[in-house]
Amino acid sequence: MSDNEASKEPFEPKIVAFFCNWCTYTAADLAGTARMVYAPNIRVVRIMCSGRLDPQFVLAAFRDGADGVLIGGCHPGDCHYQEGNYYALRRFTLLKKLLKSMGIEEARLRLEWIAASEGDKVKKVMNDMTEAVRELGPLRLEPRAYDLIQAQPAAEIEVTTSAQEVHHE
Amino acid sequence: MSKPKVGFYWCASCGGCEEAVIDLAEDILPIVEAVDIVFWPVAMDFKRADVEALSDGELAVSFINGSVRSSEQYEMVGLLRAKSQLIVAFGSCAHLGGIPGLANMFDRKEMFEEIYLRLPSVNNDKRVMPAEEITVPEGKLTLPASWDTVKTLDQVIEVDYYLPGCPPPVDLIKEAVNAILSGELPPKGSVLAPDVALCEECPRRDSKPEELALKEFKRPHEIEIDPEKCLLAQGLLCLGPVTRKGCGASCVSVNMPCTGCMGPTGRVMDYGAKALSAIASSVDSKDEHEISAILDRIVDPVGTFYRYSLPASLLHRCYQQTASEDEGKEQ
Amino acid sequence: MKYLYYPGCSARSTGKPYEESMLSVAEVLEIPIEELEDWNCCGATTYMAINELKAFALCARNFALAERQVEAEEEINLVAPCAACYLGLNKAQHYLGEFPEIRAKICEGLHAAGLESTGRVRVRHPLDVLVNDIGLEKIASAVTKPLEGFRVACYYGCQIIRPYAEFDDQHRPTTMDRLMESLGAEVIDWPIKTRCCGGSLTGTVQECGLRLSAMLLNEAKNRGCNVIATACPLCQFNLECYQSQMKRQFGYEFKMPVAFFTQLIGVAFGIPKRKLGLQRLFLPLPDVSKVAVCPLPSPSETKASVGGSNVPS
Amino acid sequence: MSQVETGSNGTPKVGVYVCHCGINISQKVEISETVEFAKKLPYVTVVREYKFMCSDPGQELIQQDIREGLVDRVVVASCSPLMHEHTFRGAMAAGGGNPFLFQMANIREHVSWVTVDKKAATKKAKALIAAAVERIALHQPLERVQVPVHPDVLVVGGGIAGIHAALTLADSGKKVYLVEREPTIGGHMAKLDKTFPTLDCSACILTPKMSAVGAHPNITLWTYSEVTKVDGYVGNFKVTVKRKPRYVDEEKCVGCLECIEACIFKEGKFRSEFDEGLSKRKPVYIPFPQATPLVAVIDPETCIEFKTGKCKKSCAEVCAPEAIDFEQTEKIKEIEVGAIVLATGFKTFDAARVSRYGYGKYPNVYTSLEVERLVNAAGPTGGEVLLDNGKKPKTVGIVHCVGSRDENTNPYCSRVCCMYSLKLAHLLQERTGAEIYDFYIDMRTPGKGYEEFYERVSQEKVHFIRGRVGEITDWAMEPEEVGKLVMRAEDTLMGAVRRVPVDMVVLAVGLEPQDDAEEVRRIFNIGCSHDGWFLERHPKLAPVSTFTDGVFLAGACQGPKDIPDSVAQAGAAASEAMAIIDRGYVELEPNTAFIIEDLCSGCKTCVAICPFSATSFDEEKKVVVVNGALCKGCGTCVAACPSGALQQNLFTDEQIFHEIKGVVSYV
Repeated sequence: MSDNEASKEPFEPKIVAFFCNWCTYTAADLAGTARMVYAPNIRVVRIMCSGRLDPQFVLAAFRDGADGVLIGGCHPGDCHYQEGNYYALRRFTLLKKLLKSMGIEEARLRLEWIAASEGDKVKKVMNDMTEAVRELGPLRLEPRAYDLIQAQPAAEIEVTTSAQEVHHE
Repeated sequence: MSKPKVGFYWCASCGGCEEAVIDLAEDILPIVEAVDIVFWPVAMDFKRADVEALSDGELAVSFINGSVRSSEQYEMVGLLRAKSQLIVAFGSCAHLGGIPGLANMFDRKEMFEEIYLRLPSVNNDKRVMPAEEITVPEGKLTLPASWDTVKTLDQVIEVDYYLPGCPPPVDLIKEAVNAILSGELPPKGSVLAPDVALCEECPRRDSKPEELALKEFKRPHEIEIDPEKCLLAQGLLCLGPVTRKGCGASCVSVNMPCTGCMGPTGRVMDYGAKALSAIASSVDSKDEHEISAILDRIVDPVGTFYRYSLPASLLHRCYQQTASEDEGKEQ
Repeated sequence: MKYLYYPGCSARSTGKPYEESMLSVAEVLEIPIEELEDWNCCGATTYMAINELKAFALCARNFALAERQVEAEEEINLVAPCAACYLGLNKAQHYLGEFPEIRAKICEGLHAAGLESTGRVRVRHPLDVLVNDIGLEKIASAVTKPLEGFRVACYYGCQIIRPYAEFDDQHRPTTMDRLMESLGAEVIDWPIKTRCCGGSLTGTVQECGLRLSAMLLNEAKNRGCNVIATACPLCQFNLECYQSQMKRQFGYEFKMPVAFFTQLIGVAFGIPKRKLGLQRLFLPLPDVSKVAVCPLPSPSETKASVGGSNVPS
Repeated sequence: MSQVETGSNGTPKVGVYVCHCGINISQKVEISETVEFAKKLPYVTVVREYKFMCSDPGQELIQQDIREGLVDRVVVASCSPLMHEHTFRGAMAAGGGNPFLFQMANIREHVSWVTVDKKAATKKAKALIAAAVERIALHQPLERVQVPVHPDVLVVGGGIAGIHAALTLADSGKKVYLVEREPTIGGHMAKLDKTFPTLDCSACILTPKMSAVGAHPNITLWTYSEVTKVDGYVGNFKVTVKRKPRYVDEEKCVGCLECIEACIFKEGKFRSEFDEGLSKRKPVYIPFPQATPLVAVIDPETCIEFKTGKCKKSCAEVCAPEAIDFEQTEKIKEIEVGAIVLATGFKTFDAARVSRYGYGKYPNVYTSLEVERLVNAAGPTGGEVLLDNGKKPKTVGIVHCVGSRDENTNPYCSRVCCMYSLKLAHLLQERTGAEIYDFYIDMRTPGKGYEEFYERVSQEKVHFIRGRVGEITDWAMEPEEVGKLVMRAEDTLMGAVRRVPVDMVVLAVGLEPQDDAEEVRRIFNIGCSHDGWFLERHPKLAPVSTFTDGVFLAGACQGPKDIPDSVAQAGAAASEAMAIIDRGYVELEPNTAFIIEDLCSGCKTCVAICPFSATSFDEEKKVVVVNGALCKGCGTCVAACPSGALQQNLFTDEQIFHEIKGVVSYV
């Protein structure tokens, strides 16, 4: 359903952002107050600290249809809760390695330190990330070709490959 | 009054779960006494037609082990679902996808080529590949079709209960069977094991420090393991804190770190992500590059954190996005 | 680490002794340096003033050549002794880094010529390389004839530290001062060491250019200097070659030798004169063996002159 | 897990209220389309739109729906929760609902103000509303916890701001700890000669306040001491103070100065910190005669006894009360306070960083603070302004904005330099009769009586030149410049470059954050602005509060300030602190972590993570317990908990999973 729509309209990435309450969310508010226009593709989920970010949230966002995930926290040393952002960095680092092995492009997950006063950085990061994900295209988590067989009754499965024909390469 | 009828079946699995039933030893006798096993291909000569001949819901319970990855398995579990009142996903593979689930790092084509053409021990000059149908002078022969993606049992049929473990611990099996026989069952969808992580029953628990401050991850063969001390504290990647208890900490008791076969506890949605979060939280560094270097010691994050649960993970499988990009270019 | 040498046009003409002395000094200090192959004009000040983009393209071609020549290293040190080349190349590299639109345009041009500039090149001045990479300690240990009796005014000129203060204070640089001291020379306090020498005005509005040069020479002389060290071929030319003209115009007789700082290093190292191009200087270096060393005049005793009003126009 | 846990009220009833915010939202977001969308979301029973939801009638809409039983959970789609979450929670409570069954969708700051395309804005607004509705069904009623407050207050820094805050608090009956790093209180103000614009003597107005601090029964004064650690939270801070050894017993010393007289150094030999290095002190010294406390201090860095152990210790011999104690050691004090006032002040800009002004090179180039000491009758020269040749200056140049309003150093205006430059111009002219040249960029004199003072000084022998000084040099171009310092500047009113030869230069150095501001910030867990000044909670409406409840700012640690402003802010900080103490309790946000004990395996992963020690391992129960009063609600432990046994109120895993689902899967 939504796929059909998507194929008609140009691809607009959906990106979920997890912003910490004290720095990055405030910076996003500041960007708003200052009427800085940026790409409408990023939707913010507020958490109190980037340290609250459970890697499960990132995967859930991808599963639910996000094409990218952005994490925003206070600059190192500036965490409102002292060290939460370092925990975010550690988890992010390992999650990034995991996602790479899972075949998900690096640009789809991004961590940025944005201080409460950096409204301009919010704008820049929002625009940059939207462009980067747009370039990659949609994240396709749909079933593979041979998984579709599952949906059909066994009798209707059309099988044409024969042993002789599989001499590729 | 006739005894309740029971079925056993295996899908993509190693057979260890079947062994676990045998491991009940003499305790199997009262069970056999109490039930009527009407389908158990690994032990007795039953055919699919025997199951088809049963009426719907005639089986009190079917224990199915193994993950689902072929058309035959799909049809069989569908059939058993129709004939059974209860379905128990038996063991890690049926529960979470298990070791065979790691095949989700690839798709079917890659896997066939690896197995039938590239493996060093394979001698296949004619490059014969498995096919679903082949014509021979005598007529047509068919094989079940393999899927690209390995599924957990509950991704293809409705499952009533789960018995976790690779294989499920004997005590849990007994408790589960007794519960079924007595009808004292927890809510549908439950995992038939305690909902607490392994540390709780770990003999090394008291030696686990409050701060791990991991600077380096070690592998079991690299160090002389202290048999008393918490394995994480020794730098070994033990997944006990993330994994459901119920196995009696059998691996940890013999100096091997927990690899997570019992799966996550009830409130965890994605085992690997949670494990990753807990482990990364214990890394002792604030420097981006150092953190990366320390975590680089985990050479295979997917194999480490999703050893038994890749198909059950939120992402289910590996996605090679490059392939879809190519398609895009062709258009 | 290898250094690439970008001569620019003046090192092959009026600034020949700069090149000769720099390479000789590099040899003594065993600095691995090789010339950039097929280099082209840096665009100089004039081109930069007329069409910046084209001037950047000229510079960028040099960067691309450097990247082709030194593939192995992450950062390539391109040594540009001429102050104008140094500034021009530096400016180009800054603009290419800062403005993606400029970078894109230039890269497009380079691609057409099968070249690529990724920003690996760092433009360096020999003064920076000698003091900050090689170190004063090593230089001092190579001194065989300390520059005793040399009262040096270190002249930085306008281009090597402004606007890109890459290696020294923009307003009161000390790199050359420290270098000269390490050679055993006496360095005079000369507050106008970054003032304009007249630059190309000397060739266009000569009177104006000459006056600027004369101010520098006068203050140096008043403060007891007996040789000026420069780091720029045009400064050297302006300060040295017009002294007789200044005498005619303003009535001052300076007879002030003006040498490249690399020549003075060479002298302290005991390198033969011809290898330093000393024979090309119009005014010979002071023969310190014959000069009695007397105390320096203090600035308050010096006479002020060549100011605005009392210079005959 | 993803099931909605219904309370006793049964199925949730969600009300969605979409705000137009005048036209702030409605000009970009199609309100009617959004309302239709919201009606179809799960559990939504009421959807309303209104021009200003935050207004009284807007809030009344919510209250009425709650009272009538139409809704029990509320989503307001309007501005940022940082703006009005408090308002709407209040409205919920007033309507009889639980204030935490509330969620905001930020469709103004995050949507209408940052999006051009109406369609895109509407789509994004829908997504944010869906997210809020998805999570609100899982909200649980919560209560704020009240914690009693410790009645004492800590004031850090003993400059005029700290002194005034301490006295205000102490006079109101609060017990105050005043901690100062230097051997005496007084700060920068003690160094000044006169104060602008009234020209009253700085010492005359400051020293009575200093002695009042020393004598006040409610003030515990700890000089030569530093705060090293702060634990706890508003109302209940635990503070560790390091008292450095001064090698003189404070209780015994009577301030008779005999020890200083008797020191084996006959003359002062070491840089006097108080006199900005313009005079020398001995290893044993009292910074200045009015120091509070009037107690000597021995500097181990310069004392012969500490260097060699072979001094004859004549200081100890002459000390009748036997106050000198070479064995004294550092003492650690732990105190409990309910509120903290930070008044750690500023440092002056290092003039040597602007090399072209020749500070450190030319002896007659001074900083303004040095000149304060020179013109001070109690200063090193007894108020005589003399050059290094012993003569009085005939001409003096003053350079404004040294280290201020300059992108190479500090971009901000230091606010006090124009006024103190005018004051110094007046004083120098008065003391020496010299001609003054005052180089300014803009003359900034906004303050009571300030412009009048400017007017007054401009009638004196002071030449104002509008232009930034380019350089100061001893290069003489004209005969009259010989032997002088030449100031070159473009006179922007005249439109020409001028060279002004002078005998003496005063650099009006700006104000900078203290060198250890970053460290102090960390200890007190507050924020810094880009420039390094401590960050107030809100620049207009909460100018003395910080992001850490119970920690307040006074004086120039928050930004450059003159004395009247510092004192005013110190008073404000003191009364904010008093408000907390007098109320007697604090209410904590309920977004704290909690543990589901049955699920906890006791793996302790969370214990070391908490910087506030809120999580601890209960050895008896063998599970982790959370101290809700210590928890600040960051949720870092929750993300680390491998079993999902730790959760955070208002941010449970389920709530966030639902919010994610809502934000991406609808539109």
